[in-house]
Amino acid sequence: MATQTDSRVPQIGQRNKKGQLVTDPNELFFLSPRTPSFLTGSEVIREAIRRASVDFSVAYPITPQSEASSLVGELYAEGYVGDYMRGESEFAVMGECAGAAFAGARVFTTTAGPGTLRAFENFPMWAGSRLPIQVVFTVRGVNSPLTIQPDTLEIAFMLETGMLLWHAESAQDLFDFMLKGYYVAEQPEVHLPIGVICDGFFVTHTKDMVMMTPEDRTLPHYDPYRSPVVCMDMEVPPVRMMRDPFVMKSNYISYMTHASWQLEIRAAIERSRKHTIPLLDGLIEVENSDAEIMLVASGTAVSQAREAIRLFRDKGVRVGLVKIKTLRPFPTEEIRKATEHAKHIFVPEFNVAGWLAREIKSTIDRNHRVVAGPHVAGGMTMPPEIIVEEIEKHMAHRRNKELVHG
Amino acid sequence: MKKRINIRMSGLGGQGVVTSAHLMAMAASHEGKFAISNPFFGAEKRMAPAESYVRIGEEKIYDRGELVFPHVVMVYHPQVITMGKSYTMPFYSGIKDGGLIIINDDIELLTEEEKEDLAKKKITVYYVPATKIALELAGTELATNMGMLGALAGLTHAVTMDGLDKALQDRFGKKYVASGGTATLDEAIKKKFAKKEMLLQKNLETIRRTFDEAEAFAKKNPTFAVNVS
Amino acid sequence: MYNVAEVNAEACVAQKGCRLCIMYCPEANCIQLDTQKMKAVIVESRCKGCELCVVVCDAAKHNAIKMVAR
Amino acid sequence: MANRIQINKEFVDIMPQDYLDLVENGTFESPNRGWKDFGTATELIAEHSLCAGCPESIAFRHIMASIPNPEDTVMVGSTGCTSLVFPMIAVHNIHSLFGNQNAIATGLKRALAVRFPDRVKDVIVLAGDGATVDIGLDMTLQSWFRKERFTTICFDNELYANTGGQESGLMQKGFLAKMAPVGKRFDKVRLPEIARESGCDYVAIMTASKPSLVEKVIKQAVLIAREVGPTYIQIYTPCILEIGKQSMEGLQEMRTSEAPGERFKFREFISPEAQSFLDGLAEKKKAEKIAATT
Repeated sequence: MATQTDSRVPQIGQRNKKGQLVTDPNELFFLSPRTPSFLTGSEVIREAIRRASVDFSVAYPITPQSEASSLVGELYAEGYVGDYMRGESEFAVMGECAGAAFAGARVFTTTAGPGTLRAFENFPMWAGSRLPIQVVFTVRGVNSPLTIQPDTLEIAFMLETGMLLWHAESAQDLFDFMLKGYYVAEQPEVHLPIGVICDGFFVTHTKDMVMMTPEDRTLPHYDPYRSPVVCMDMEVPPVRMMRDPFVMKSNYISYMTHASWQLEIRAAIERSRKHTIPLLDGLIEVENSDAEIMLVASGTAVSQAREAIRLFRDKGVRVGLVKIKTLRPFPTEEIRKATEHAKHIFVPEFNVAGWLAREIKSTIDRNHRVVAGPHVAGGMTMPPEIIVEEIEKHMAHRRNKELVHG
Repeated sequence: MKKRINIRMSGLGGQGVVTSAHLMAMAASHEGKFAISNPFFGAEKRMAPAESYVRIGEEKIYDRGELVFPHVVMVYHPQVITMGKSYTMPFYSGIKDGGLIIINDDIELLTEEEKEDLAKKKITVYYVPATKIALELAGTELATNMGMLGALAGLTHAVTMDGLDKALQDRFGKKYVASGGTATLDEAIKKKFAKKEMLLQKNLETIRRTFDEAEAFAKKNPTFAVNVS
Repeated sequence: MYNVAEVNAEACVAQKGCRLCIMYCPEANCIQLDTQKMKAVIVESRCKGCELCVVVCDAAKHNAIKMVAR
Repeated sequence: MANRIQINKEFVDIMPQDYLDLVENGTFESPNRGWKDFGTATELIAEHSLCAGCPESIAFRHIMASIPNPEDTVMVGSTGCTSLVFPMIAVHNIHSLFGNQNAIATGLKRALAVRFPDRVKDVIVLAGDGATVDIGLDMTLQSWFRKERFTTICFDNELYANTGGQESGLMQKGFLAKMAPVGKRFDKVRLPEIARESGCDYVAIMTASKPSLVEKVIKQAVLIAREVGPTYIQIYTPCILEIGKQSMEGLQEMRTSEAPGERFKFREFISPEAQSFLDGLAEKKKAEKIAATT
């Protein structure tokens, strides 16, 4: 077995060709000094990749991720990324990423909206092939007529692909999720693709303060020989894989194989919890858990909810918040517990479908407490004032109903 | 809620409204304040409506996206008002009571109806001929945004001259990654001045002029205060 | 019941360098060369009965292979 | 790098017999491997479930016998009849989706180059005509435009065999097929010519009727892809089932189609760069031979 350490790959404590110190992940995440930097989300993507020892990255332009993938290209020119190319379409890009991941490389790409959907067939293939590729989805509208505005509908399509899905609230989340995402996704018992999602423009094009790890420290390289499936580099002796390929066979062995493999992917998602919880300080974050009114949200909607809570606080109304960090694995138990005392649960979302509200409704008991909304869609922002107004309207309506019905 | 100032900058593509929002936020951030800036999310084209937003405050700011309820509305080009080249109608839609409007011109642009409406909301309207000053001091209308920033800082003291100076150094003094159109304009303005220092100095002079004038106006109008909530 | 190829060792000219059936068999390691006897041998469990070996052998007028029922 | 393919001694007693055979009698690391190993060596392809008499399996055997460095070769397939064979070959191989094989190979080849900068790692794509020319044409061509260093082999059976004989871009004009109920209305796509114009340094169109020719072409294509640029081979592997032939008629069908003036008459394009590379190889071989005899 060719599991010998490749002498070409610098190990922890050594420096890579750019002079970066290869650092133990936990040390990098928690002990490295952090310095504040005022950056756009796109720049944050570049900075995370600079520190991620990425072997291969594929780019294709689509608003709003184009800037980020161009910046990764600059990193390649500087020598921080092994190889980099412009693909021909998102479908091909994801294929190119898959090929590189099959070959044992750490891979990065990013896309958005229509690009995500064009590439779609690849994502369950990645998961089924256990390729720990990281893709940053800078979500935007997918509807016709053409839009380039932020809208989180595309996430609804991603939920059952078998990928890990983490939803960043801010540029800071984006930076941390990208680095920690590689660590979790590459664990042998997880080994799945990860989608780090950020809301297009609201994160990518907004300048915000981010606490950055040092530029001269980087994650250890990916070790493809820790993969639960064979890395396709002919370094491990080949084996004829099957006597009888499962494809296009209708027999119980084939059914069982496909069923158990799908369940295994889902089990691997669940097994990612134990690595994710300490790294992200839980799959959710809770504020004012004793409040009767709770807001449950992910992504930028969390930020807007935080501001709404401040406005309520000024009015003397206590409102709580559950921030969902990971959509897959879905923090079912955590949300149940955090909303136990809530009488009214509002789910603000940047899409018309209300997919997050649906997820929550199917998760908690007494789900009549869940109000799907407020919603904005098509790129509109959700001013905190509007959240407050919507909630007040709803509460007044409820009070009136109670009065009428005694 | 602790003090917060939300500024909406409306202009035309190529006038540097996005750059000004970033500069403003960078200046505030240099002064230890919290700030977030972002452009309007669209395919901006030269001379088409363009908008950007900056939020500055004393505690962490989460709010992002376009500003629906601003304290300050800045008009970088008269056509924002006269030709309705604005994302919202009227251009001051959503402005908070006691707010401030800064317009780049030296002639009256508002209708009687609009003036009445603004008076009811106790809005201060301040005219600054930023493009004229830019041409006079920097020799290019590309410094219009500098003039606008000076006026904004002079009126609100949301940031200091020192903060703006540092932000300018950040933006033009080192390698900066800008998207397509912005990068082209950056090149244009750099060519205008032989040296980077010259560019920085001329920009700063423009800011200083409008800052001083605006600060004097604020002193002379003691009733005026941006009602920062 | 199905047909498989069978080599008549007496008629097979593998010792003269003929490899036609081995070359054109679509199955891997189905027709082998017995290097002691220098004759082609059929691995019956791998033979799908396509008769291509018969075709090439007959075309060369060796007529050493025929299909037999198993 | 000798003897890379071996079994850990501790595991020998639990390894299946055919795996032991493969390691003992396979042709890994054999410098002059080729179709002549047939009959005496364990082939790098095992029992497969293609139809009796399928010319595709003949071609597959010839190719597996001819690739110059199987111990450092990774293959990429696509959906179709070949997916019934790939699980049974003894080199690492990837099936991902239908039509994206050249994109997969692009990432694969580049990542292998990043990981093994000082070693040869060959990548070979093998897919049907539907995958290569119809659904995957974009990725096929783009990989050639970009001069990606791998070999693309198209098993051209002029229809979609695995789904039941539908019209494909490489089907002949006028052919009556499913989804071409009144006959195919346009010409067979001229992919070899397109390949030449798209940046391939070596192009060949042929049938699998002559193992020695397949061997020569495959070796040239892989070596040129390794050192010069992309290469493309289109091999006629008729689907006897769908064109109404008997299992023993596949070879004759190939021979008929490669006759002078027929559509699979052997043609080859070699770019000047590839030619000078081949000349260099020939000279080297000659020198070695002379050195060996003196």
